[in-house]
Amino acid sequence: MNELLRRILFLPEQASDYARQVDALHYFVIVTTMIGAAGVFLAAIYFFVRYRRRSESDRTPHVEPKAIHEILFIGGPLALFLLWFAIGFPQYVSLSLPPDDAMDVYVQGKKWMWKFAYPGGPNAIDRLRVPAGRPVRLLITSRDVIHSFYVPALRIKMDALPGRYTQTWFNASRPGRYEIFCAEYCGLSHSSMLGELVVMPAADFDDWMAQQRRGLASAQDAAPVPGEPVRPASSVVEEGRRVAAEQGCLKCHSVDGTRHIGPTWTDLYLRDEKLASGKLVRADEGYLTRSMMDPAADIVNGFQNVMPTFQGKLSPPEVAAVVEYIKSLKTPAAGSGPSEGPVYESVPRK
Amino acid sequence: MNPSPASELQGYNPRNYLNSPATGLKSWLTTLDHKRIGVMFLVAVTVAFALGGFFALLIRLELLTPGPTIVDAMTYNRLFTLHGVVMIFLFMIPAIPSAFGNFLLPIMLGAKDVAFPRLNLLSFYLYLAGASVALYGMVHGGADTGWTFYTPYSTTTTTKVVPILLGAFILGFSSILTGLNFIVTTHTMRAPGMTWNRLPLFVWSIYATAVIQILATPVLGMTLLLVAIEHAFGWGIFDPARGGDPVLFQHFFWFYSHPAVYIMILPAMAVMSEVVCAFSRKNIFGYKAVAYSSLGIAFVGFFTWGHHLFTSGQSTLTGGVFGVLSMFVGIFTAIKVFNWTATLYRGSISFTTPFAYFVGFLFFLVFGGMTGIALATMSLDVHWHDTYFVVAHFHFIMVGATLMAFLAALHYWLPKMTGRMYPENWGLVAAVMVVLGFNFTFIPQFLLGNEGMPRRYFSYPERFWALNVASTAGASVLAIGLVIVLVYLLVAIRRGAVAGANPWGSRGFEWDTPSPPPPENYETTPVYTHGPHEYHEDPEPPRHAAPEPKHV
Amino acid sequence: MAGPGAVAPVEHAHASHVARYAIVWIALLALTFATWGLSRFHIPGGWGVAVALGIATAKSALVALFFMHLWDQRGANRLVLVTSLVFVALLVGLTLSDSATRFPLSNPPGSEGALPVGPTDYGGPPPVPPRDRGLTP
Amino acid sequence: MSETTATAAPSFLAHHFESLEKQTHAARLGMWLFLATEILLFTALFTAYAVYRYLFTPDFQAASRDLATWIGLVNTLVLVTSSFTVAMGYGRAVRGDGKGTRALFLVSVLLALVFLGFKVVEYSHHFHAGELPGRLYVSTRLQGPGAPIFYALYFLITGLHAVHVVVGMTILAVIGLRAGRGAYTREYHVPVELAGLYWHLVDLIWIFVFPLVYLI
Repeated sequence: MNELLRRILFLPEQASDYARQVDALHYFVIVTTMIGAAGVFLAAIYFFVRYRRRSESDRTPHVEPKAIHEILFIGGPLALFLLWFAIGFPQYVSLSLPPDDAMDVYVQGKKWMWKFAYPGGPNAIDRLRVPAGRPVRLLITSRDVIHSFYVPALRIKMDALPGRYTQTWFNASRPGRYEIFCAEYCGLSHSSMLGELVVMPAADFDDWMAQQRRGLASAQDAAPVPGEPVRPASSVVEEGRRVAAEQGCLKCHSVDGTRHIGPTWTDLYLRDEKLASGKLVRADEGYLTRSMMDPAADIVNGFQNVMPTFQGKLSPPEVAAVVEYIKSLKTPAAGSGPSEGPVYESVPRK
Repeated sequence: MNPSPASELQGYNPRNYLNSPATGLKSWLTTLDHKRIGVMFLVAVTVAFALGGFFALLIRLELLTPGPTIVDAMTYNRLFTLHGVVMIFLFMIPAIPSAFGNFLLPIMLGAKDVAFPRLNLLSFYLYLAGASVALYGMVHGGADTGWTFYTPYSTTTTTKVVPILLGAFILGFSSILTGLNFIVTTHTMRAPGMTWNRLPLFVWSIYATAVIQILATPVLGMTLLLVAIEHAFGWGIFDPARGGDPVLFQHFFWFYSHPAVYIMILPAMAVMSEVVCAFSRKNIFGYKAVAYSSLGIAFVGFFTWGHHLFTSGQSTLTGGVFGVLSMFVGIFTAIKVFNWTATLYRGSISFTTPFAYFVGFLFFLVFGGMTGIALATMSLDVHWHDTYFVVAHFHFIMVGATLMAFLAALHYWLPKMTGRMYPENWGLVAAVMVVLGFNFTFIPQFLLGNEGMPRRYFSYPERFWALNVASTAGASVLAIGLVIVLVYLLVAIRRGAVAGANPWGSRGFEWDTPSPPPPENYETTPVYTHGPHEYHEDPEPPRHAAPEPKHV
Repeated sequence: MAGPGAVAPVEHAHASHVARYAIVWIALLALTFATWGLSRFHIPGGWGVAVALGIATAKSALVALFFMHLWDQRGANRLVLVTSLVFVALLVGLTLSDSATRFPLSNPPGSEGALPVGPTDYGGPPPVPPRDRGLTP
Repeated sequence: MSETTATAAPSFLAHHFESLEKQTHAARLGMWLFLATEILLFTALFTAYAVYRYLFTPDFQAASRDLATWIGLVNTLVLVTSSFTVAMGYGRAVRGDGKGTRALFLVSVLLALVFLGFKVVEYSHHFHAGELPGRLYVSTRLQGPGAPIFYALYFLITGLHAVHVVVGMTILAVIGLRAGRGAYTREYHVPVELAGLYWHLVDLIWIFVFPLVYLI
């Protein structure tokens, strides 16, 4: 029954007990709505036919309601609606009361990516790994504008407010991969601000976590927590790559030459860029540094002014490292034509 | 003028507001006649509707495929913002009150004009000014914030958000002046015998709308101004980096914008209360229930704004208060739906175009209303919030219910406003297309929302594709239906058959005056002895027994 | 109505109005000094605010009732003012109640019960992992 | 009754009203509705003030103590007095004494100018001290995050109020001068009443601004 109704209503799979409870309320609401609406419409259709106009001179009686009619009109729906509320409210309250033994994960939304940080441990971009069968509390915040963390399969959603925290929690019941959406409009790539929730068997998760804690954090989607002692990077270029990944630069600037929200970094160094103002500028160290500090100053033609400033967010050595990293991204047969206009990322097609 | 009302009931009134006291553009632009102002509003909102509809079609075309289809993401973001701003501020809010309300309210009260004709004209020019400022913003880049202008996005975006905010601010004043005028008119301009319990239900609903316009719009005006100040000067009221609270903006915004939903739907209910009586030739079932439920909606509608903030970190306690209060606002709509349906009982139902729109309206209002209550059911809202389910829900109410009412009003009162009839067959064909096309557009969106597709998405995962195609297909049927309506109405205004004073046999009070009405509405001040839509007795002899008014 | 007999009551009403205006004015001045004086005592808790707003309400009631003649005019005008005040209370009350009862970390840093002011980059974990905060402030 | 008024003052009666009495009633009700919108316009600011004062109580108290309370006090007395003179002026108009109305209204306008003068003193002090809203705040006296917000709200509330004072005194001046020229009569003096209502509202709002901004 659950499965049938879920499919009829196009609901996504249910990844937690909470999702199943919400869906039960959903079915109840839909079924009662349909019954109520059918009652009204059948009565209306019967009246259409029975009391259709038969001649232009039809006479109609004066009909006044009795008090009981109006009381029924008010009482019936009110009772039903309050019943909906009475079921829905406790579910909503339970969402705001995470169990004491829940594992904390810090979630940070940022144009246009999700960053997940485990206390004292590793962090990851766009991929949230959690253990199955254990409660997880999310402390959600944002770096820039309001985002909203939404996992349809869990039926949970919570806004990410800049500069402050909101919380929600879930207990995913079985391993699997689920979509994470940003549900609050946040600008240009709002619809590409996607993430993935990976629910792992608890034992696998513990292994993964132990691995991360051991410092093998150079896994592809992970970067260390800021504020921790900086690990010696293998080289300045490697340090630049790490900073770029951590700061989300690579979210908009590709390193394989594909066109994206910002100009690609491949062969960017010493390329002649045509600016929106029509001027040509050579992408030397000065230009690259300036673009990080004051992105709005020199917009490359065909791109939008969407890059945040990194003034105060990057230390001078980090800036230098990123520049070195960009310089390293040179293909052997480097052309020097201006970069192409942007193509906005569509959702990856699996 | 011809003293015998019987002969006026035939044919076209030669001395009417369209040609007296003068014709020509200047006489229209400087008119103080509420009917002319109403007609000018009607033209303006129809143009706005066409513009908003054009944006809507572009949006649907873009969503035909995942990824970029016809525009890029930036253009798409601007399109849905402009669609929202134009449809809500330029069409939905003024559509029925400022156009039909202006035309009909004084006639239904037996008055010569609204209380403050100059303010009424000012309201129209403020509308034009606001629209111009907003259009300036649109032409010069537009805004990409969504019509909700959520901070801090709206205060940091580089697009031209300030002119659009100021445009909406000015439009707010237009709305306030109209509301103010209607309240004063209803209080002070009623003809002899027009007691509160004899007011046509149209007047009751428009009155309730005006109450909301007066009380809610100033808060929106201030809020938009604060956002504009924040965007231009960085004063930090809503800026989280300076200790400001972006959620406070949402409180302010929805304090207006939730009641604003009722500014949009109450006038639709106003129209439908008239249409259902006129086309079933029945008195309304439960006059007082329907009349007072309008005031109930206006009042309780102010207590529910927090249900837009269930996922924004609002406290559980406040959320619960808003959640339970939201359940009550649905009751008033339910009362109306039941009473309208019961009105059909033992009536004499004529299935003409306005009634066809009533049927569509009833369907959309029931499902739009019930899904609204479902959305206010807190845990369900957490899943549905900001998904296509919400989009489908409010389009069911706004387009479904309000647009149906707008079209019903156009058809029902066209003979009164122009003295001419529209072609009934075309009317029914278009009505069927509009209703079906609308369903095909938005029922898939309910399912998309269930499936989890967030709103304002430029691009989407492929599993949402099929439903999006269905929605776009439906939108095209809807658009064709609307174009048909526009074409035959334009033809009918010029060439339609002469309608006569009361082609429907309606006993609404506005049908007592000739079509089109004379500039002063009635030759003599009418005197009322009973309420509107009393069909159980034979039509009385003319009941304009009052002496000649003291001043002419 | 316009006869000579009608003048006297009008004159009389006017004289009493002047007296009434003067009394209200003196009361307003007195209340202004009162609220200023009381504010110098720094009444603890929320009571200082309550007293100040109470006096302000009394003053505005005087202005509305006598200077604005609501005392004499019944009906719709009074209803308009009262209705608008109901909605003032509604907006202030419910908005404030949300700020007062929401998850404390959802309030701006540096404010009551929320995080202390820190760097604007909240990438790392917050200083105090708030655990025991739920429904109540 | 209506017969008399209609013949006594036909030029005051618009064509679509039945009697002068109804017209007066309509004008008054319209004005009250307008005042209601004004109240709600300020309510948004007062709500923001309430919320931020709750959130940043110590900052707001400190910033409030920094203001020159005596200016607030004097301004309150000035505005209350001007309201009194306006009420008196209306009382003159009821008796058909247009010259008296003019004199009293002009006194009110002068008091309004005094009010604005003090505001200028106050504002220029804030400008020099760098106590300005939001990102313009450069004062070093108060460091908390609440201070710039306090000044943003301070300037918004008192600034919007000052705009109302300017509008109100313009209206008073125009109506007062018209009254002096005998434009109104004992039967028809609704514009005087409406101008007075507007001014009393300006006063009424200040009555709340004073304790909120200066005292608590």
